[in-house]
Amino acid sequence: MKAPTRNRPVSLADRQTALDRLEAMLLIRRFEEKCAELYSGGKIWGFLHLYIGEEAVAVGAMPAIRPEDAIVSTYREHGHALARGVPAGAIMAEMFGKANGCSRGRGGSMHLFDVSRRFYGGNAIVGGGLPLAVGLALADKLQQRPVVTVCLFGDGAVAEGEFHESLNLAALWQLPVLFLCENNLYAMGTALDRHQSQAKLHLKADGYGMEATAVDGMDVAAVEEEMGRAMDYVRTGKPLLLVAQTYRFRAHSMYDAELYRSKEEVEAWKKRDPILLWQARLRKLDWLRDEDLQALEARVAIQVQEAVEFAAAGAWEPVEQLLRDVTTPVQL
Amino acid sequence: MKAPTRNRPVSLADRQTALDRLEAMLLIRRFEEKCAELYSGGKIWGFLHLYIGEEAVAVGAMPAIRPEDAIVSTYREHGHALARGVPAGAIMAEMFGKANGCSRGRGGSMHLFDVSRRFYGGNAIVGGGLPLAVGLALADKLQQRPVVTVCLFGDGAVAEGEFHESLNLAALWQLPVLFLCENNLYAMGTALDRHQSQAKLHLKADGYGMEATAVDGMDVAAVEEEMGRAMDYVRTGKPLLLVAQTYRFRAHSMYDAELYRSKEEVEAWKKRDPILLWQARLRKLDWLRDEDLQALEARVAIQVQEAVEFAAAGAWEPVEQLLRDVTTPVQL
Amino acid sequence: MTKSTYREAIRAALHEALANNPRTILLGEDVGRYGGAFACSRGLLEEFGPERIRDTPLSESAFVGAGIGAALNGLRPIVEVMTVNFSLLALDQIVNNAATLRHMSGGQVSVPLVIRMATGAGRRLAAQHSHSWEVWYAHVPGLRVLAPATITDARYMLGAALRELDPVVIFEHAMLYPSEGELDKLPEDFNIDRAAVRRPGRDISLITYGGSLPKALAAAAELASAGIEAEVIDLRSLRPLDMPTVLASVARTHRAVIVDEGWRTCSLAAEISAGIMEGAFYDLDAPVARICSAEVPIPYAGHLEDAALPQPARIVAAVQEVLAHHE
Amino acid sequence: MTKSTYREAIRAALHEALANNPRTILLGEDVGRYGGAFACSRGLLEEFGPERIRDTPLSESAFVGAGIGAALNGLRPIVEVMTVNFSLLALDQIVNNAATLRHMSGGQVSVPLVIRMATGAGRRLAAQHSHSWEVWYAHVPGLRVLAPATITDARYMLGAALRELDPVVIFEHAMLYPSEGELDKLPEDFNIDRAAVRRPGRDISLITYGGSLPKALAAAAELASAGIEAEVIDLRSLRPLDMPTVLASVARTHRAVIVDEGWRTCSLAAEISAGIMEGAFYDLDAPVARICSAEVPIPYAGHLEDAALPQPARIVAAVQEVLAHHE
Ligand SMILES: Cc1ncc(C[n+]2csc(CCOP(=O)(O)OP(=O)(O)O)c2C)c(N)n1
Ligand SMILES: Cc1ncc(C[n+]2csc(CCOP(=O)(O)OP(=O)(O)O)c2C)c(N)n1
Ligand SMILES: [Mg+2]
Ligand SMILES: [Mg+2]
Repeated sequence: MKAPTRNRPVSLADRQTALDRLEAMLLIRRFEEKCAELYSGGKIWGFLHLYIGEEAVAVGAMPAIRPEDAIVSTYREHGHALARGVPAGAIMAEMFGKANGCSRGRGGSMHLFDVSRRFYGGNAIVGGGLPLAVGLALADKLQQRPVVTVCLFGDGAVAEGEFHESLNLAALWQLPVLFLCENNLYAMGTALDRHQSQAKLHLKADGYGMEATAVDGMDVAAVEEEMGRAMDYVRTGKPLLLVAQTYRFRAHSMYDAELYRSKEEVEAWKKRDPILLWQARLRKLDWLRDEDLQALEARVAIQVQEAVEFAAAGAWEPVEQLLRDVTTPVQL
Repeated sequence: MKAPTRNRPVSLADRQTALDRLEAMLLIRRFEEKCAELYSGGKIWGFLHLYIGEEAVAVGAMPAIRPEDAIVSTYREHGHALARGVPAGAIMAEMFGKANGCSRGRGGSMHLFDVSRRFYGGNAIVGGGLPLAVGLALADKLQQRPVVTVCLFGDGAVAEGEFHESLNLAALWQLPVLFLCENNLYAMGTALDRHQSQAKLHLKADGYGMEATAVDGMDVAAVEEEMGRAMDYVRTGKPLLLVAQTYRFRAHSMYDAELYRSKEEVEAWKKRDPILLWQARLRKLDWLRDEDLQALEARVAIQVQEAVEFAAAGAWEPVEQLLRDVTTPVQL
Repeated sequence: MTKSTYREAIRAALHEALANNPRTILLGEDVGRYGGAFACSRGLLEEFGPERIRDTPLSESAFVGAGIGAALNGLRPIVEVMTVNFSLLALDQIVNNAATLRHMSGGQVSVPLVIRMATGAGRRLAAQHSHSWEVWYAHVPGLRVLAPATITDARYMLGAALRELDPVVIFEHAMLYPSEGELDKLPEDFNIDRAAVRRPGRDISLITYGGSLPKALAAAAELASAGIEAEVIDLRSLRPLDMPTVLASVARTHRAVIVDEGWRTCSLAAEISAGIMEGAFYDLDAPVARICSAEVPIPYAGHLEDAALPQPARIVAAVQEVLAHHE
Repeated sequence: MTKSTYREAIRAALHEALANNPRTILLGEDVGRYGGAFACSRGLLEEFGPERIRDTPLSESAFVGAGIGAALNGLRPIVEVMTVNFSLLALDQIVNNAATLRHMSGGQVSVPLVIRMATGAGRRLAAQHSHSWEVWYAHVPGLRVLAPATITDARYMLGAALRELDPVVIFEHAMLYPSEGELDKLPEDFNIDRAAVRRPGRDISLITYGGSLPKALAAAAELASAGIEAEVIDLRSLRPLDMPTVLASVARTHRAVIVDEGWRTCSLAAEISAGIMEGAFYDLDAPVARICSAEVPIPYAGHLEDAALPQPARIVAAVQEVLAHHE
């Protein structure tokens, strides 16, 4: 990545921007903590993959993604959806399985969609979203739309054939896809170096003649900087692989004895909690005092509370509607 | 590849060895020319993918492959099978669909098997053989057999997800697989640079932390040298990617208008015909005179003729045997 | 009416689709420079250019998935999977994305994608290249599945598929490409929802589709010379199935034989038989029979391959057996 | 007899297999450190070591293919595909290599491979994670397909599968893992070729397998309290199918309902119905009925998912409807 570096990260351009990033990360954190609680309470079912610990990636990535850009995500996508601006209520309602959910209760936690925001969904087949992203970008390119498709996926997806086929296709056809790998060091219980012969994932791009870069995914400012550069590059009509180094603080999904990693390792990473790191940075600049944090937490708590209320108040889809949306109704 | 280079290629160690290579290449060439004739005559059916032009790869590769090593091949495998020592008669009979064919007439041209020679078949799904090769090597490794699996595939296969997944697995598990890519510049009618964003295929190995090397696949001596080094390396228990640059002189299969390449291109490559190159080299050394060549040609012609006779004399599998070999008969 | 081969009919349909809609693109292995493995797209690259006629690498999962993504985003792609055999590599994308995205998103998206593939055996290509996976695709909600068996259907089903809003899979039987026949103008009542009675008859219903239609018609002709009038039904659409047409025929004939090139167990023929069980049980004078492929990976040798596949003689024998049943 | 969960029974079977044969290895995603997505292999890594309990990358095609290659070459691998949903990515390897290599090579090789996968819906996992592809595997010559529905079958089918010389696919319904019951000693007549009568009855045959067995038994219990005696047949083997046992039951009861969690069209239930048509037509007093999943990608919301899947109440209603038919 050869674009010039500004002196000051954009996320620290002014206090308000910096606080916005904090609030965005806090919203994801508190929202998901509430989800975990509601899961235990039986309001949310199925798989629930929490993003806690990885918030700086979504929050740092989003500012460079324009409304007209497209996003393809995974089953660990609450944070992506919230950062993209999908209403928290619609997301929560989706997890409640209600008809006012962002996918009408058909998708659940793993399949949040909001096409009005070009958020093309959580995909629960690991690697399954990458070919879609290639196609979205191809369509934009052929229709001369100057937009980018951002494709999120985990380190585990890098092992799938779809990663390989999609990167080759995007590079061959010079499509504006940003492949954004969230490398949290584990694919479920399998550590990176036990599923990748080449654990430096950005090096994979060479095999496709593609540019690549890596970034500290626990540092929201660093992510935002690198994403800015990366998106500028992709907007010139070329794909790029960006690997964000991050860590998942919670279990893979809700049931997971976490036999595969030590408490110490998790605790060590928690010292690099992206929210705490960012708070510390803002405090140093004297942009964040206790009362500011309290105010932010209060605002976030209200958003989460409203989301739960929205979800609770939502209607159940009538069972008679079971077969709707299998095919598209003919428009007359 | 860091192994030392000997002064003189092994294939030129003595005249007999050099002539052996020539005979081996001639056998493949004449055998396949006969196949094409028999195809037109209605004796061979289905797909017939000729190896003509690529003989130096199989012939140069084979000396380093020991009888106890395993081979996994593609649908363009007559040359591989012949060089491995699968009897020409059994191969021809297979293409005739006879019960004395090397696969009892069940497989045809694309599925030559000879497990007694650890020749694990032609595979007609592009890329489909690579995972098999990984498994063969895994089993050898776990059973402490000091042998290598050689996996042949074309440049087209490099685009398939199976290539990526298999190279990662072989490198991750440190398995003795030699991935031998026959890069003939085309996947059917699609030229290399229109199917690969990174056309230097050996560079792909970096993404797996795997060693790689490339060789002129029209020069039988060069192939033999490089294969020797490569196999020595793989015998230490590590995979390697070897890309042999070659060219197919004939159509992809029997029906092919060859709209995708120019006659001039084909003619230019024919100047590098591996058999003619080798002959020229031997003539320079005064190891080959016209009468030597005639003698070799005569020997080869007899072998081909005997193969055809063996095939023609073979019996048809009785139709009542249609369902045999779907499952394994229980041994009592 | 003019003469056309099946192949030419497909090519004309592709040409029309590309000429009619600038958002239609064709992508797949060797559709461009090579002209298509079955020469169905010859000349299209020259006419419509490489942006719209896109050769792909050997990456079935990625290029089918890319077709899905493009369909989500304003294009009207036609993806050619060279043959059904390779479609297994793209099956996850077809099932879990193309057929499913609409429902999973609560109706926010449609996937207006057409996937064409050559199918079937009979060309001495052995086990890996002789599959008939129609039944698998016909199992999947969210997909529409078509099997043109005639020149006219080869010519017009593609256009109809492109008017659909959801993914359509079209199976072209590889043995049909060289077949020649009369090409009608677009019939006024052309409808991809309906099965067609290809030959009327009163004694028994022969139900089939795709590459087996000529075999069923050949059997019917032979039966006719023995005084047996078989009604031949061409399913045309494999999902949804037009069971009313099938059941109406059985209600007339009281007997049925299904001809299906797929392996017998868990075949499309099984579904038709079960559907007749459910919808015409009391009309039946004899159990419904199935003529399918033998349960063996298709062998290379010609005589064995022929023995493995449905053939007119086996159909004739099956009809005679069914007719021999007493009420 | 001792108590065991289905999960514990699978684990015991794996343990036994590994202990009995040093050439048996287990490979798949998260079978080692994680202990298996369903905890079926917990502790095995510690006991048998990382050479034999191999965690794989997310590379379904490659690690299933590697299992096939290893089976060709002296090992006796058990490959775990975490769930049936991901098996589409490995389907080419399973169909075109595992099931086909023996035939294509003219009988030179066998592929003694066992592939295990969790299957089915019911856990609120939505469309991509709720598939039932048993019917697709049951279509393929060269494969054997098993569906343990009881604790005893969970415990002993694996061992029997490992004595086979050809590839076996075992479907473990994910809803069954926590189920508990009596674990018998290996029954003397244990035979994976045979369907089992799980509850005898004279009025109607309820034919099912896998995760639907408990539902069929619940329906039968309810029917019994209304004086209707349903015979419940557990298919156990989905390929080959034990049609003689099915037909013998229908010959006694004269009526049948098939319960199958797959989508209805082109389902395994269709095959059973067609088989009854062919083998017991004259025994039937009413058409055979099918209770299958609704033709919709399985929705996330609990009430919709429940409505999409076969449930005891729907089975009871179907039985009553079939019984209401006059002869
Ligand atoms: C094709 C496929 N195989 C297996 C799974 C089961 N599975 C779900 S998530 C996961 C791990 C994925 O790891 P990674 O891509 O690193 O994402 P992360 O969960 O760490 O965010 C696995 C194995 C799946 N969903 N899809
Ligand atoms: C998975 C798959 N896709 C497509 C095909 C059809 N096909 C057969 S050979 C071939 C080209 C393969 O090219 P390459 O790997 O370079 O081998 P070559 O024929 O040049 O030896 C194609 C597209 C196939 N057999 N398998
Ligand atoms: Mg991860
Ligand atoms: Mg090639």
